[in-house]
Amino acid sequence: MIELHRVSKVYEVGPVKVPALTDVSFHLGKGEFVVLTGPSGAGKTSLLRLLYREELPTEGDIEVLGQPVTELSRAKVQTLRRSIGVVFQDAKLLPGRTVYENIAFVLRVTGTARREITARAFDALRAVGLSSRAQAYPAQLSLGEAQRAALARAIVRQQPLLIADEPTGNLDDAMAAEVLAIIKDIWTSGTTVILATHQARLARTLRRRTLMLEAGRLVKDEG
Amino acid sequence: MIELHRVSKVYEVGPVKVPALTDVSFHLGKGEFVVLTGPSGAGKTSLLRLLYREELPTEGDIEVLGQPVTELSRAKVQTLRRSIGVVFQDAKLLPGRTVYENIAFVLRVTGTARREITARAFDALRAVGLSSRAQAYPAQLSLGEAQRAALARAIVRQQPLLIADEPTGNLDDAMAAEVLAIIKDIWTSGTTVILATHQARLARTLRRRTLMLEAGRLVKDEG
Amino acid sequence: MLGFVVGEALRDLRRAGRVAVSAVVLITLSLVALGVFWVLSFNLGRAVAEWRDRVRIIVYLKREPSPAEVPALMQRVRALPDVAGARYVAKAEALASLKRVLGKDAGVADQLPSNPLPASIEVTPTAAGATPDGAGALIQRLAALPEADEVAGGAEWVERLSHWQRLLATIGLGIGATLALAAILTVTTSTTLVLHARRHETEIMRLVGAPEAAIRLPLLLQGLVQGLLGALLALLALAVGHHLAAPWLEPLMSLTIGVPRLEFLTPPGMVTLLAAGAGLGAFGGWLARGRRGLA
Amino acid sequence: MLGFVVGEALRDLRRAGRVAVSAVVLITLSLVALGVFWVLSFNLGRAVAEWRDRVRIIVYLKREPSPAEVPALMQRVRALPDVAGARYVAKAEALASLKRVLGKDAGVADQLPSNPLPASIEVTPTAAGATPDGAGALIQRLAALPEADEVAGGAEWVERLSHWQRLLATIGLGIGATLALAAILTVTTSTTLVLHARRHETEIMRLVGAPEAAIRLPLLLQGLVQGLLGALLALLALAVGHHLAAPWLEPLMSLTIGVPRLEFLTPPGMVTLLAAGAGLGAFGGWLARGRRGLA
Ligand SMILES: Nc1ncnc2c1ncn2[C@@H]1O[C@H](COP(=O)(O)OP(=O)(O)OP(=O)(O)O)[C@@H](O)[C@H]1O
Ligand SMILES: Nc1ncnc2c1ncn2[C@@H]1O[C@H](COP(=O)(O)OP(=O)(O)OP(=O)(O)O)[C@@H](O)[C@H]1O
Ligand SMILES: [Mg+2]
Ligand SMILES: [Mg+2]
Repeated sequence: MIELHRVSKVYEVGPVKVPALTDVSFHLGKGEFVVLTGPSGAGKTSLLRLLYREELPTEGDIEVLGQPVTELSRAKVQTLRRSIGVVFQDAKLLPGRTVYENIAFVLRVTGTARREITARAFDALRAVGLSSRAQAYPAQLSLGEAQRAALARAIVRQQPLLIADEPTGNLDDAMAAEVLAIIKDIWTSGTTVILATHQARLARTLRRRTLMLEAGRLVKDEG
Repeated sequence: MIELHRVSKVYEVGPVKVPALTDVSFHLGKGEFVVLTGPSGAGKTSLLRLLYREELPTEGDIEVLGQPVTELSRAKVQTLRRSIGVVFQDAKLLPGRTVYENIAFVLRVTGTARREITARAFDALRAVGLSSRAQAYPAQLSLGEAQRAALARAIVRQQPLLIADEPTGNLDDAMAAEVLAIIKDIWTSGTTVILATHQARLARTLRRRTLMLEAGRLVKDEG
Repeated sequence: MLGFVVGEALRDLRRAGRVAVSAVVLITLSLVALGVFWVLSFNLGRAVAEWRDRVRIIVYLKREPSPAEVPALMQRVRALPDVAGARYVAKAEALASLKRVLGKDAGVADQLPSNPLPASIEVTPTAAGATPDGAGALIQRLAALPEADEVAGGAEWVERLSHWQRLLATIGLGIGATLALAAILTVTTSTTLVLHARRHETEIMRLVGAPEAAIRLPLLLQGLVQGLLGALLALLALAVGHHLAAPWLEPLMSLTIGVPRLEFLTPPGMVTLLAAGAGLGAFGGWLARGRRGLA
Repeated sequence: MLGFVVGEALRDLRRAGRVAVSAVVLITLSLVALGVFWVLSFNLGRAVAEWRDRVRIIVYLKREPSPAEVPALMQRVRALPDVAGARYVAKAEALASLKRVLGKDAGVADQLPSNPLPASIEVTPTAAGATPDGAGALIQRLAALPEADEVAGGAEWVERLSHWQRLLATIGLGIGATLALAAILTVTTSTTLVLHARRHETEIMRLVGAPEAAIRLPLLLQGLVQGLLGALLALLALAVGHHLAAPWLEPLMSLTIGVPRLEFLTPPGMVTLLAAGAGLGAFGGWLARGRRGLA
């Protein structure tokens, strides 16, 4: 499903080199649920970005859903991304579209029938408790609401892989529990899940396989 | 210091009215440290926005630092804002400027001497543990780093009032503790602090006066 | 997919608001400027063509031929290359036209004891014969006629005409090129800027797996619609301007360049203008595909 | 504060990259187009002035005055309003110039038994006397002279000249206005778009308490610098263009409109162009203050 082999990522900020990931290798099977944890700046987001090829690794090989992501053509990258649901840490909602349109958009680009789109979009919105805010624009949402809208968009296509970057970062405990329940449901239905969080406590309560990053190195892989 | 009298805020999203705050009143004395808490979407950010007049209340009166914020002229609003340090929930760093320039900017607009600017900006960066990333642009930061940069910018002018909206939302526990320690230091030196968080646990551990919002109403004011 | 693309393009147009309006207005202005220039040079071209039609080369004859000799002579002249037509002018006719030219001083002619003017042939050259080179060759051929005494007129006038044409063509080319460049740059700059404003958006679209066509085609269609709209408005403005300016300009034109009507663009010209607008807009929209934004 | 504003403006310029370059190029192109038009109309104006200098009104006299009478007559004519100069043309001189005009047909004149041409006075009107109205009045005054038989020439020529001027002025005004409008719209659109792209930024600046001046003055200064730069480039392009085109155009010009040199902008004209650029840019920058963005 996911295979990283000696992956490193070094960002260049002017003349300064910022090593975000160093020599990371792991394998993730189909249907697994893995938690990626580590302190702020450890490289969690950087690692996830490599999986859907927002960034290319400086070194190493990556395979996602059977595809060598570093070698894909631009069109193939877009196809790969359509089989991955991503909850971005900063939500990344399209600013000029309402919450509903944001979710409908990802269905429209895959050619889903119009009638089906409405039904599925509202199902997803109801799941995250946002159906009353469907017509609001992203700027009109609280941060927690934006994050839930991003989750709704990530799950509406029911892809084989779900990547969630701090999906509960801006949520209170009760709502965080609800969101985690949704993600677990999706996992139960067969989706492979990789969830990043800086909350060590959360990682523990999930009681799943945990990858721990520290300053870009994989220091723990257990559970 | 801060006085709210029967304040309500209703957003209009097209034809839909979204009541974010309903009939909120409270008083905050000079040198207090108050925690604003409540679930996602309760109205915490909306309340803070009223204090530095990013938004006007639909009803009610607000006084901040002895000024009636709803009646200020545009120029007076800018002056008021210069005496308030704000950590925005979404950081709001200037995207075209490095971390250092972001912090220097708020000193330059108040006419601080060039030499002093460098010294104070780096002091603030060191305090939040970001001096090594001074030359990075906001897009090159992890979300936790961006939040710490925003904190550095909010404290560098040493204003009489500090407003912090979820300053630890994107930080792991160890770093969150550090950040809280910084804020406490600033409070000890005489700054009035108002800190919003959705983490009930965090609110409890601070053991300070706590205002709790629920669906826009002030349901608890204790401690 | 078509429904999706059209839907997205329409929604973008609606949302773009002032930017879209500005882009349309800029395209309109550019095309109006180009159109004004086009109409003017089209009408000047007509004037030049008319002037060229009026070019005559005069062959003065050594002696007045007898009426019986004239047809054969004229036939030989008309058979020469580059001769479009020829008219025989007898001595008496020459004197009559001299009187007309003298006008006020016509009395002079009446006092002449005999007619001093020679007979001549007025040759109308073809278009090729009215160019400086063609006229030179034609004059040599005419001068070689055994009946010809001297060949005059035409040459300098043709040369002068060709100078005018070159002057107009040079200036026109300069202004036209500058305007076209400005139009293209304007459209590409505004679309680049629009794109920049929404780079964030196209980036997100790519991240959620939208195919390139779903991102680019709506932009292209949007640009095309804007360009077409701009061209339509430009055409309208030109038509209205022509309608208003014609009664004003036509008397001036007939007095100066000798052309009595200010013609509007021909239908193929209008189609070209519309196509230019659509092309410009689509080009801008294609540029706005947003792979690389601004620094 | 000044240091801050200048610093911010420079940093914005550096950062704006392609957008700034585009804005400068657009201003340059607009001003080049305006400048080309300006240079052309300036030179045409010179041609018109020269033609006007050549306008003559001829007063035909009833009888040839005796040489003793001529000075007094000329003095009276010269004393009339709107008369810049006057030249007496005796009967003999008139015949000589008729021969020159007839050229090939000069033999006609030699065969005349007596000189049928009248003596005349060639009047050069002042500038005021060369306008259609002025010429009309002057002709009436000249016709009122007891010695005058008939007054001719001048009137139609002057009328014709004024038609030419009106034609040029009308077309020029139209093209000039379109270009100026396009330039202003281009600059304001691009600054609006730039502003839109950075609305997010100015909003944050306001939220951290930056005074309006700290936000707006750098934008204004930046626009001014861009405009000035654009104008300088335009001036340079015009100068180079003039240098290259002059040897090409001047022979054509002297053959067509009778002006042998293509003059460049005068120093005050250059200053005006620079000021126009700076003004355009500053106007754009001022617009970009960013209170209200785009829809
Ligand atoms: N585009 C970039 N350019 C340069 N450096 C970057 C870039 N993105 C991230 N970094 C740096 O790489 C390191 C890892 O960042 P990353 O975002 O992966 O951290 P993270 O574990 O997700 O942190 P957080 O919990 O705060 O989100 C950080 O030091 C960050 O500053
Ligand atoms: N600009 C806006 N326009 C319309 N509705 C808004 C706007 N801003 C906030 N809201 C709505 O007002 C309510 C309160 O939002 P607010 O951002 O104050 O919540 P919050 O307590 O800060 O939540 P979070 O913990 O998620 O940040 C929410 O329902 C939100 O959708
Ligand atoms: Mg992260
Ligand atoms: Mg909030």
